[in-house]
Amino acid sequence: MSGEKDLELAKKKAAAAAKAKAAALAKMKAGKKDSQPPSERSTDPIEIEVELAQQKAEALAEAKNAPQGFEPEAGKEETGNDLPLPNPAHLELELAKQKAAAAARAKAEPLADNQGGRTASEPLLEIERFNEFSKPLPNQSFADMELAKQKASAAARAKAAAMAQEMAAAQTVSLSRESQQDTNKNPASLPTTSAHTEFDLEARKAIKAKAAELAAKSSTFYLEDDNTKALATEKETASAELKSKRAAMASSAAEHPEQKSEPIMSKKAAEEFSQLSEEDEKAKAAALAKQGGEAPEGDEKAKAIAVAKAKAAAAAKAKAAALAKQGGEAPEGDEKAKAIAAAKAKAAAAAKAKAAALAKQGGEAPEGDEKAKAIAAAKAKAAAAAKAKAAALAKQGGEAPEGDEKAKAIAAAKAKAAAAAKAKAAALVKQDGEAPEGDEKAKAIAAAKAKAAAAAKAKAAGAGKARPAVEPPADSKPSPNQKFLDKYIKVIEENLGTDILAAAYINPLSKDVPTLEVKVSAYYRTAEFLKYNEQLAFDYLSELHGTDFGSHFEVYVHLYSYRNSQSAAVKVRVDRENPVLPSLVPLWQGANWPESEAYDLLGIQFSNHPDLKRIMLGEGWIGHPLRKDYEPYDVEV
Amino acid sequence: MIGLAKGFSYTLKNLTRKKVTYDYPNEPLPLPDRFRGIQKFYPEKCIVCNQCSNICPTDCIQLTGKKHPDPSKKGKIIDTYDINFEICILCDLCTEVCPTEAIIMTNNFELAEYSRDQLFKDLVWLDENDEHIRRVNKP
Amino acid sequence: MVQELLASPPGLMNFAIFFLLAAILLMVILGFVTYAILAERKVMGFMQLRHGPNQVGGRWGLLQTVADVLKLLIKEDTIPKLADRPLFILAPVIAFAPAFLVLAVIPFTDKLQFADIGVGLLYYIAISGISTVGVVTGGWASNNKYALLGGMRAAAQMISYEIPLVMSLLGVILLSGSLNLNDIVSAQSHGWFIIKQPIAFIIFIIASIAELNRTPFDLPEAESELVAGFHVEYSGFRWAFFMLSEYVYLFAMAALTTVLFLGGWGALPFLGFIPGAVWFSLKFSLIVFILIWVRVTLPRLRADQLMEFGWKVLLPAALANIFLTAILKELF
Amino acid sequence: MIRTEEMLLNVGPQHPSTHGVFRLVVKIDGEIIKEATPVIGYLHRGTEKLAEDLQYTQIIPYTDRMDYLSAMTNNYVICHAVETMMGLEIPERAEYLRVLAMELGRVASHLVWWGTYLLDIGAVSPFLYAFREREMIINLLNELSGARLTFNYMRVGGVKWDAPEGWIDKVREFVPYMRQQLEGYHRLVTGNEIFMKRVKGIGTYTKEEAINYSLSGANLRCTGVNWDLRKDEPYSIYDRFSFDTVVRTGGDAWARYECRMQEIVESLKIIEQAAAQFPAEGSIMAKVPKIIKAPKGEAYVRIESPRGEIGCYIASEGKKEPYRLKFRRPSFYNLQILPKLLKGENMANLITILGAIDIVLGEVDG
Repeated sequence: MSGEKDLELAKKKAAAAAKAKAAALAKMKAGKKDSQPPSERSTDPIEIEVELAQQKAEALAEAKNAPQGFEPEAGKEETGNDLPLPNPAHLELELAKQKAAAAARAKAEPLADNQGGRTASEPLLEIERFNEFSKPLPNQSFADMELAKQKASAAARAKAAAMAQEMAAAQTVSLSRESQQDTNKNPASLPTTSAHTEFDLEARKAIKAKAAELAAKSSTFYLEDDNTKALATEKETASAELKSKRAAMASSAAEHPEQKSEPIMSKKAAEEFSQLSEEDEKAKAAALAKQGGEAPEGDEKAKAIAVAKAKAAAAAKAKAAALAKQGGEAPEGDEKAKAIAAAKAKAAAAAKAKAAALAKQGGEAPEGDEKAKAIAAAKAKAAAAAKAKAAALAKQGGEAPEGDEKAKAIAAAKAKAAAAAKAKAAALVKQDGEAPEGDEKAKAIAAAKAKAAAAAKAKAAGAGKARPAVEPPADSKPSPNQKFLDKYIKVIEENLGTDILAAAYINPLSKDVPTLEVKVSAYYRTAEFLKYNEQLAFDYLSELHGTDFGSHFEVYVHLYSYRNSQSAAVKVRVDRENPVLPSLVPLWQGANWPESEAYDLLGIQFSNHPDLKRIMLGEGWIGHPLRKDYEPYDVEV
Repeated sequence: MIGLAKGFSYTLKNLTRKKVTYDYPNEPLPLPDRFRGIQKFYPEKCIVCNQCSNICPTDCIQLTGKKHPDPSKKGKIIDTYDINFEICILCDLCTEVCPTEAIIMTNNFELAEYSRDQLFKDLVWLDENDEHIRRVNKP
Repeated sequence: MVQELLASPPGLMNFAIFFLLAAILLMVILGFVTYAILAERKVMGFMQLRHGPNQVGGRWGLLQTVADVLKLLIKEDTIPKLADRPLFILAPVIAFAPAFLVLAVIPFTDKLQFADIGVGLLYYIAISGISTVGVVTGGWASNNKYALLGGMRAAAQMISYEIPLVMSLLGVILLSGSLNLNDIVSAQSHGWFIIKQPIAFIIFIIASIAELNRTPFDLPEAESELVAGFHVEYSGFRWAFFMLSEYVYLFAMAALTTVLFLGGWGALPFLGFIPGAVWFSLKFSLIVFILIWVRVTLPRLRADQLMEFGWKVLLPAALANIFLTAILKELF
Repeated sequence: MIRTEEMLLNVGPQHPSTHGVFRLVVKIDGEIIKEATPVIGYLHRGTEKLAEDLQYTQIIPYTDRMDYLSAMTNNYVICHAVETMMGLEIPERAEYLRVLAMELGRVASHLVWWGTYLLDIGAVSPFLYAFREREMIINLLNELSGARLTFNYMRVGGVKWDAPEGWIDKVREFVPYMRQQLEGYHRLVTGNEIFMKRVKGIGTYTKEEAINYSLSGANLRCTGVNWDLRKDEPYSIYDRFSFDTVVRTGGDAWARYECRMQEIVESLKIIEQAAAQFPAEGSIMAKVPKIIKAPKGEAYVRIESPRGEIGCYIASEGKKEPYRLKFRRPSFYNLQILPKLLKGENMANLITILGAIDIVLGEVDG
């Protein structure tokens, strides 16, 4: 086909895309406007919603009027969407208006009682966000629209189950880039650009959700005795799961192409679905292994737990993929879309059932361990919250079509949430030895588990970043600074006692700087000692900053002594829930602003700091951005 | 007072020295070949590998490809390619990673527009922006 | 011709002529001011290795200042809500009027002089003091902390430099024996006072730069410290008034320096054939160039250093100069 | 006794001589400053948060925008950090190109400081002379890297572009020309009595205070501390060049002025030697994988930037994005001593002291 045709086509698409983008932006703005506290919006939220919907509907109707074939009418300035769309225009208009009204009602009702202010764990707000993203794509026929909606929520739930297991944040970044490409590869269609931006939004949400998930998961691994930690993590996991579910719903909704007649599309969607979940699984295993590495030094049980979790997640995912594939081959027929939808729902439900079964076996194994029960309880509560949300969603999506299809979906959602929770609890409690007896699928799960376990062990063996091995890796020649390090250790041990240093080693990566890892309790005394002792005389504070290592914060202080021109790094690990550290300002004035910055960006409290305030961000800023589970205040378009 | 006197003599001497300013709007600025200006895009060279949109630090490149129209050839051709010059920082990473040099930089930097929407440059505009093309594109 | 007019009976006609003459002088002065600003920007530019305005009105940017003045006319001159409105509106007038009043007395050439009054110099010194009141009112009325600081600095500086200004002139008055500017010019026919009174000349030049708020002493409107000093809240034509008053004052000060120290329209000994007006404008331009040159080169003094310099260096020097002149006058 | 009232004055964030969006809330009684509290964060762009999702090559354009007056040193500090972690060997020619680019950037940065410092003190024309020389340096760097300010020139393992032919000769010619111009600067400003009165004895602090407040660069060396990272912790190939650390003992704005003017002379020495020893050929990039992955672990490196000691801390998990990236920004640390210096000063000195510390807000806010 000649170049011009393509270009001309491209130009038309670009114009259409721009118009759709404008419509999507308007919808987005309406969406954003609704989430603002009601006081700011003068008119009633429903009116805005409906009026916007009308605008969108008219834009679409106008686009629909373009004739079916590729040759748009001469002279018709507004080049409509040249893709063959079988449905009459006015029906579309009707549907769009109706749907918008429904969505508005759904949005208005939760908004009414949620008086603005962004609280991450507020379930109603979540629903409102969910509605906004789950609105099926505008240009489908009536039946297809319902189906798409129902299909979207079901598939999302299945995917959510897979994603509910923790996901390494980094993996998801590459995942979102690749999934962005997948969308790029989809054949261009009218709503793609708007879906595309929506997908971008969802991809970013997915990353954040998964990051939150990561933080929550790793904190639950930190087997502390006190229950307060469990409760706190339970709250976190609940919000994390909600977020991840919301992200999953949106991404799968965007990922499902609008109603396309050719069967290849449905198979492709299925493949994408499984490919996506495979990636989730890979990401999850890697994260798990990293988690394993991060657990307190050398704790055998922690490694086991990491492994068990990988097993459970792998199982659920594998199941979903297999079933999705079967669903895909369902014989083509005129109601292909319905078949695909059914297949998807079935696959999701089956996957959930499987996970539930697996979890049930795990759960039954009674374990007397007090801690395990506490964690299980926490997990159950989180699952319950997730279940309630899922049920609400299902109810939302399901008003129009009656029949058992809907009921099954809701049941499936409930089961899924429960399964996820139980699976996690089981993994926490049980050693990985007990492979579930019975059918061939179980053996597959065991194999996957073994592979994950191996990876986890390998990862743990390597010098974990957060938990450095006690002795420096035995490289060929002892590093030149070894004698300085020994001197520091000797002098500190003599004067301050032996249980001060958690670890002391030469950091080969950073020009062999002697690094001392100090316990929180002895942090100030050691710093004071380093400064005023004549042998050490570290009078210059070069750098001080905090980092969020998932399970804990860490403050890194780089000191330098002008007298014996030697530098040393001091690191201290502070607990994540209430990070409080004595301030070093009385010793070095230079620590004043860096500590304020650490407080501002990470939320580390420095006691007796002259004036600890937010130095970088405005006073009214909510949250601490450099924390890994930070939810950006304004959703980036 | 001697210091002041020296200062006065310096400024007086400069009164007659040759001026160093460019007469910019009338004559174009002398720019080296490597100068990073606005990109030029060759739609026919692009293989829709998405390298540029992945490497872009500010995610300002949006591109969509489609299947090659005639079944004989495989691979994809570019469909829409827009760069959002509101946030493009002209860092030249996209031209660095492009395998087929489908996107290269020109030397013109004048990009003032009257409205922000015009800063979304699409495939056609980027194709027509072909003066002062950089001769050497890869190090 | 002005004398008969003054003697003739008062009448509408009389008034119209005076009004017309004054209007013509104002136009001439405004003409000078626009090209003084352009000259300053061009000379500063050339000293800083750049061209200065060369876009508006041909290669030399001749219409640049005219364009600026028109822009300022069209610009909206805002009055801050909490400003002291009457004072805010009055301040530029008080600052501009004395600068213009002072010109009536200066003898441009032997024939061209508006008012030949016996106490010309005293009149000049007295009227020029009023503009300080305008500056301070402007600083106070705009209800802005920077403007207030600028106004206070202006008050301190202008008043404390008025005294060395006047003291340095006593030497000249001693030598010429009269306050009338024409007499002073004629007294210089055989030896300019710059030669007889070098110290007085230097003190006068320094004090006049301080009076004009120009660079080494431009504290009241120090851009880097007080953003724009007393005229920070002014915009549009009111701001233009302050600028005009500064340059008209520059015109007046340069003219006075020419009259007092460089022999007014007196020619150099052997070049009598060149008319007085040319001589006057040449000397006048030389003084203006020196003032611009000083602005290009020197940094700014600090407020306390300024005071110290004014009271502890200039004033004693001026007094010593008077004393010295008195002794010399006695001996010769 | 007349009753005076103290006034709260906002110097900035939009102010002609705060070198960027820096705000100082000053409590003044007449012109005497009772107390000054700096407010920063107006230009905070969250580079460290962004870096969590960016690969190493994508972070380099962001470092250009931190200390935008000498972007080359910023590029170098992050590349040096990753190279130290990976233990990379950088080819000779790349090292020479890096040193030349950094030192030219240092001279350009000091020229901007000199011009704006004099502008703050009231002299109008030094700014123009300084920018005439800086324009020549910027053109040299433009030919080398393709941009005037945001170079994005260095990559982990080497540099992106090789020097165009004839470039090294232009650099060789530039050095004597610059030395000659420097004499003109000293004639115009350094001897000027008004300038010396404005600058001598202002904003003085002792060696112990400087060390205690973690000052670095000329602000530290002006109190007599002989500490220059290029000499005392040599990185890259700085140990091959003979130049000396500029140290003064006054500790006031004048000493800082002298330090920086002398540093320009030292940098010119380095440029001259580097241009002389410039290897005729050789590769400009070490063998580096396509996607750079810093090994698992953490590293903190620090180098000498025109404003002081710039450091870069990377904690990596072996992925292509850093887990945590933190820049030790010298202007951020140097500003901490300002409130202490300003007590009892007057408005004019406030501007002089602030100018002498030489801050760039892109770097303060990070």
